[in-house]
Amino acid sequence: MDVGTLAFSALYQFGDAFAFLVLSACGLAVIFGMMGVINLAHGEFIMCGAYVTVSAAHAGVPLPLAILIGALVSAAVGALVEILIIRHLYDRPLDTIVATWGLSLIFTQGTLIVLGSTMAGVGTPFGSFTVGDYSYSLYRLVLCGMAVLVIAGLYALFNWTRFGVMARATIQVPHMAAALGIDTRLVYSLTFALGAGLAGLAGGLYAPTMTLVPTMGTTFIMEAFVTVVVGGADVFLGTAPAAAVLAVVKATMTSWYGQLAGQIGLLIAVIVVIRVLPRGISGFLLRERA
Amino acid sequence: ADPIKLGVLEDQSGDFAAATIGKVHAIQLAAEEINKAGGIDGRPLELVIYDTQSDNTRYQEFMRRVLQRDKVDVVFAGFSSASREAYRPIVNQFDGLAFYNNQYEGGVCDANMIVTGAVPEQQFSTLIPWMMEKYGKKVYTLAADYNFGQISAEWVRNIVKEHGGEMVGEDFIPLGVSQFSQNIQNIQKAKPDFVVTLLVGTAQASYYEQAAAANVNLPMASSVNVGQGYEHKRFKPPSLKDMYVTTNYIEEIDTPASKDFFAKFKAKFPDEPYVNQEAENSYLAVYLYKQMVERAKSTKRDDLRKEIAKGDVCMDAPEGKVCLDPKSQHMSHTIYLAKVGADHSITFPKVWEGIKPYWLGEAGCDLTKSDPSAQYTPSNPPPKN
Amino acid sequence: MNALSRFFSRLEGPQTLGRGPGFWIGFLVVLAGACAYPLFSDGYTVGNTVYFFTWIFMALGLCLIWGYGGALSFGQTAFFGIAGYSYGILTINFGAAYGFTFVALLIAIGIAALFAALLGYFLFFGRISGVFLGIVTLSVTLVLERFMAQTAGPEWKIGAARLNGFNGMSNMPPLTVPWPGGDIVLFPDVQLYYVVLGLLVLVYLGLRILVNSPFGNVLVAIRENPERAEMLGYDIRKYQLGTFVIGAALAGLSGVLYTSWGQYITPSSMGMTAAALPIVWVAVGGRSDLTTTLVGTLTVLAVFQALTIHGSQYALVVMGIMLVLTVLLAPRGLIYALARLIARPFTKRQPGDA
Amino acid sequence: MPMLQTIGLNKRFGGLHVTNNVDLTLEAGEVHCLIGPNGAGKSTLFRLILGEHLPSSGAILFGGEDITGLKPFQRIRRGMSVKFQVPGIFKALSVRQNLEIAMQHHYPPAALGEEIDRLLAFLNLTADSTRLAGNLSHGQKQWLEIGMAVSLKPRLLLLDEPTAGMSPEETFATGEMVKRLNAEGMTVLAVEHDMAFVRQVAHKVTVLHLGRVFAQGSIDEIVANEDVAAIYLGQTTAHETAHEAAHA
Amino acid sequence: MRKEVMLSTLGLRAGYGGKPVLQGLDIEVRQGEIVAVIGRNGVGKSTLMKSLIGLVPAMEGSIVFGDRPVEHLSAFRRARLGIGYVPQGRDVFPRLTVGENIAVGGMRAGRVSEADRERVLGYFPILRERWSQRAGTMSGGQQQQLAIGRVLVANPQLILLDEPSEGIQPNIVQDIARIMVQLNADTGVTVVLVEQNIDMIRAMAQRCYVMDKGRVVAELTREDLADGEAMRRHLAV
Ligand SMILES: Nc1ncnc2c1ncn2[C@@H]1O[C@H](COP(=O)(O)OP(=O)(O)OP(=O)(O)O)[C@@H](O)[C@H]1O
Ligand SMILES: Nc1ncnc2c1ncn2[C@@H]1O[C@H](COP(=O)(O)OP(=O)(O)OP(=O)(O)O)[C@@H](O)[C@H]1O
Ligand SMILES: CC(C)C[C@H](N)C(=O)O
Ligand SMILES: [Mg+2]
Ligand SMILES: [Mg+2]
Repeated sequence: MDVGTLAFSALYQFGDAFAFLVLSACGLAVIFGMMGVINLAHGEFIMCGAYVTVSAAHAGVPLPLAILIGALVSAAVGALVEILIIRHLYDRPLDTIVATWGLSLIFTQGTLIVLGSTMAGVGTPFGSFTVGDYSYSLYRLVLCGMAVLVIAGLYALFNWTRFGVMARATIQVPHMAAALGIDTRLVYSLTFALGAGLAGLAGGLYAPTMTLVPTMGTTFIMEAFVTVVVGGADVFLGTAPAAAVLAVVKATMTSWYGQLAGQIGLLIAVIVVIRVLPRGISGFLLRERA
Repeated sequence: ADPIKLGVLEDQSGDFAAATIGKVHAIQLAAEEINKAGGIDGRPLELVIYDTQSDNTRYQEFMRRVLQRDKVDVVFAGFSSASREAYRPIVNQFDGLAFYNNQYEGGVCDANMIVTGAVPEQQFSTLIPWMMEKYGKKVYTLAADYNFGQISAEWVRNIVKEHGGEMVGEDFIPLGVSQFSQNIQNIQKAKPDFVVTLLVGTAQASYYEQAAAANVNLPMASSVNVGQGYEHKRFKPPSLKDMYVTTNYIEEIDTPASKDFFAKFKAKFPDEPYVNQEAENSYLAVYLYKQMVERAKSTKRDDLRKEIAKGDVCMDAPEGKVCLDPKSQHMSHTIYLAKVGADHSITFPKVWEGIKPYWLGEAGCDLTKSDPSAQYTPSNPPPKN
Repeated sequence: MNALSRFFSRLEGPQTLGRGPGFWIGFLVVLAGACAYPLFSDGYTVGNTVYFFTWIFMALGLCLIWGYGGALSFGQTAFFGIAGYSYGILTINFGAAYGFTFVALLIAIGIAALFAALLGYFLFFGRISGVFLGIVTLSVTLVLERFMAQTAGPEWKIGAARLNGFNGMSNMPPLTVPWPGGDIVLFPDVQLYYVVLGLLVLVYLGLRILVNSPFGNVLVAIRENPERAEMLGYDIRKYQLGTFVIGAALAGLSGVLYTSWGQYITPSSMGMTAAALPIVWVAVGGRSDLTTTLVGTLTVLAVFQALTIHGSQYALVVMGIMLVLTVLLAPRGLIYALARLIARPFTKRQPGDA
Repeated sequence: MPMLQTIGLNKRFGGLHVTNNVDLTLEAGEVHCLIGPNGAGKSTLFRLILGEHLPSSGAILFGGEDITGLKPFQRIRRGMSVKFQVPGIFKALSVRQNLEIAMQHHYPPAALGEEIDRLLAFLNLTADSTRLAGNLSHGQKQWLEIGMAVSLKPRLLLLDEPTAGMSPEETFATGEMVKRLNAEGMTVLAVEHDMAFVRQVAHKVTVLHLGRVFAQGSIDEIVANEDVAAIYLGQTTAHETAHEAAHA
Repeated sequence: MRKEVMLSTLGLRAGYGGKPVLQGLDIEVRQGEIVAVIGRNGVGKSTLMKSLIGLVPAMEGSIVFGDRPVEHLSAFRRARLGIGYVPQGRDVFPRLTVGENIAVGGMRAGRVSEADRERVLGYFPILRERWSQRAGTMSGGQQQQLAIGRVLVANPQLILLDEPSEGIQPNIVQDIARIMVQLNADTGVTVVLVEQNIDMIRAMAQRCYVMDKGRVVAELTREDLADGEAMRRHLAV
């Protein structure tokens, strides 16, 4: 088999792992990195995005639009959750673990009761292409492209826009941000909605490739947490390099020793990174240049 | 007369719910029919149902509860083998009687248990030779990375060897994993004649969609999918095209008994997404229990086992005739080979009748003589004495 | 008498709710009730209560680490599982004769504690704290779960004990007390109940003494302001590590008791759901206090079980709603809030109390 | 033997050279004030002495022993203690418990209660002893923290802006307290911007500027130094004179 | 001719956790005035400032800004009406750069104009020098200058200054006082100043309230301020 084929296949596997890590993690990372909230209902926002996307697609909406609708509906649900629950917990972030755990129970089981145990899928669009001996799904490249786009978009949003600076200020010293004229409640709601919307986007993007069941969110959770930890508190600096590093680990381990090795490799990577860079990659990049 | 109490512990929520809610419904259907027809020996059947939430600890809690407090006569319990192993010590401790109405990796040799589901020897001794005949001798197995997957894969491996075939690859997938790009590539690289997919749980079912999207286009064989998770109904055609499954029941089976059962089921539960093999296993188990009690004129476990020991506890189930094997207390089955077409319609190229759960008995489990209350595997067989 | 009052005074302090003769009389009444209750109850209820009790040790350990020490461990189940499996491996290999099960219990707890010491050294000497600590400990328990789930093959055995993968390990003997007239096997019934109740009282009082000691003072100081605590001359890493190990040992005790209770241990005891539950119990009860944690854990366990029995499919939804409401309406925990409410008429307002 | 000595101490943050070859000597028994413009590196020097930052180069001797590589708590155990610029107290604990945590290892359990009462009275916080420390006013927090630092009975007391946010009256009282502690044998190193306070307590003053020792001497010498006036003091303050007159 | 009243409170009660610190407090500040508030530690000066900006809710009484009662508005709305607040203890955004901190200060007015930014950087040159340093790593005094600059950049009509001299080197204290007086003369900005530094009060304030136990107990005129003896008496209350 020639080198080009091998190189492409390695690259494809890497890109595939990278996309999954980034898209799984970015919603969680925004909510965790910006607000210090561990959102255990993250998987359920993903599920929400997927369900809405597929329902819309079944109703005849073109898939890209359906995915967008999925993300928006998740964002709206996120905003609602923020207003009703999360807002009251900012001064005790660890309690949000319990609240969001509760939410995740409600969403999962509620979906099961209302919509039944599964939903029919829509099928993966775009078909396949061949390089050398292997054929690949074209849609996977789209996912990869979306991952890059999301990362770039987030970076731009938080560093270059008014909203970004405002959000970061609010999260650091909320009372002072308010005293300087920032509507901190609105900022919180928008930030949480953004995180939920990104989760919904991930759900929508992966919906055509996956089984749709109320518990589907859980398959994203481990990857999401791992990426966030390795990335560290600063979402914009951390998530992309973390996902890249982990994608290499996962793709290599998986191709050599199988999926279990890939999974355990991810978790070991967390522990190693924590040992070497306790504040994650972004902590390392932002370290007090001592 | 006093009712006969039947405890039901099945997962109505959580990860497994998709495949198991139908089991509860099947039991309810059978109980209703029996009660309408005058009960068991004149005694009505009363169900005590708990939702075990796909959580092993709930099985432990509720198995104690049904045996110790509700004092049921018999329990129907469990989907995953882990949940069965979780409650089995408790059934043993209280010397109760439990039915495990589920297809599984085989090997449970325990006098307190009756198994109505199919086991690997029934599904693979039929499926694999047939597939090798039709498609070729190079086989690739993709299996869930836990007891069921590993033991099933072992069966496949052994049967392939026996029939002069070659394993060109084996991949094990941890439960809960939903991304398969690397495995798809491994398979393409190994160029098998067909792929045996032993994927468990809703996450792993995503393989089919992803393999189809990458245009893998290989015939597939399975003992769990379709018959249990009705993937052909959930995924968009043609992602399961050329999938061959050996199962003792699915709703598409076109015999009068099956059609009759399916019609009754749908009449009572019109929203049921699918009537799978475990639903039928559960349904027939109720009737089997009725037969045993009526013959023994008792609900005591020892009396029932005396009937089983006679070796003629058989019945006409929706799938066809089934019998209970006295040595292992497992069930013989009619095994259907279901083929999924490009439009996800089902055809049955082959049917095997009366396939016995032979392995345990041959390996040395004989519950009529001794009760080890253990689970064995081909690589860890019962001790020879 | 003097010795007694000195003993009681060591059980009390600013770190625990419940003070004075009123509280201790109440405590004795409850204890007497707990001792007498099997006489008026059936085997199932007693066995089920023991089952609830087995979890409380893990909750108390987490209360110590998180509520008092301020370090969120999301991975208590790792120690639970390690101890459970250790107990299984030991007793399957060496049997239950001569009281070996209790030796196995101690060794299993020791193994869990040792593992915690190693991990804790890693974490605390690496200065990991806050939410990150939570996520790292969670990762550890998930690694263990994933790993144990795939040990189904015959090659995974230690001595006579098959690890047996996702299906879990069974066939280990329950705790067994050597007795002249034949060993007493502690099946989940009255005998086991008294043994576990005794352990519970011991651990509860022991922890009260611990948190009200100077050690406990430093612990809360670290929770409040680690930098300042260090600047008062305390090596905070050692205090955190010590606390972590104690908490892990308690989780290990739960693991052994659970394994012995059902003669079964499974990788899912270390999974995501299992890992989140201790946090839920502790937070719902009120993590800042041992008593509220104890009562809270019992309450949550009982309510969740009752819901599952009676709520069918709706049980999980109702549980979720209850959790959310508790967090919103009782910020310091449900039991804590109730205790405050009950105690209010009896306490004088302290001058300057906000 | 000097109580504390820094030898060629350097600290860089990236390109910023914050502490530049600082040689500082503190004799046992003196009250030494460190002054200098904002950003001169005073707090950084404090952190170096405490071990919160490690120096880029240089050494620190405490009582003749090299402590450069020790962890902060080890230095504290050798007899240092500190009050930070931003009050560092245990906000969710009562005032009394704050002191208890600080003192429990320095007094026998039997005497602890009494010692705490004494210190509370000394800090004027007796009435507030059961309140949460986080609910105190800014000035009260400062006092509490000084109290915690003092209660360790250190040989060397480090004070970073102890009187920030205090009224002249309270500043004066704090100064008297420092003098009393010093009379009992405590060596004190204080960072202050309040010249009245410096004048009240300092035996010796060091001016830090751009990370270097810029001037050193008695308060009068420093005030008279025109360079110091230019970078730091500005025009001599009217109120300082008034203040002196009042307490003469 | 007396100028319009810019800010007044009537019977203001406010505090923490249901317990009032301010016990019915009345003040009146006219447009263009610089008014100081003095009092011992813990009498409620900072609480007054926080309740004026809206960080501590008023339990009773009124706060009128311009001609609007504002006691029910949340802090950000009051800030948007033109109140600037420099808290005691600075509260800069530690992980934002100096530049971003300034930008946040200007947000209520939209973007920070070039001219405003240059003006503020003229007052505090260190901010220009450290434009992209993260604020949390600045020295105490540098942070204080940032906190003041951050408010000035939005051109508020009323500035609440809580102990601005705390931790600032003496010559910059003098600078700040000069800047504020200058600003007051140029733009007519109104200032409420809480201070302990007598020199600063003298240099800035036209009038002074003395607080004790949550109430105003005395009002000092410019003449009183000049009298060292009277001042000390009040600060020692
Ligand atoms: N972690 C850091 N990264 C970058 N620069 C820093 C860091 N810490 C301090 N600095 C810089 O070092 C210089 C000295 O700061 P330091 O806090 O020691 O000043 P200071 O003399 O205490 O001033 P002040 O009187 O205002 O408190 C300042 O210019 C500050 O911005
Ligand atoms: N967050 C809070 N919660 C409860 N009580 C508080 C809180 N902040 C301040 N207090 C109390 O309110 C009273 C007034 O405090 P405030 O901070 O307004 O005083 P101050 O006059 O500004 O004092 P200082 O000069 O020390 O800054 C004090 O008794 C203080 O203990
Ligand atoms: C095929 C599976 C879903 C069921 C099987 N009994 C198990 O091991 O869990
Ligand atoms: Mg400083
Ligand atoms: Mg104040």
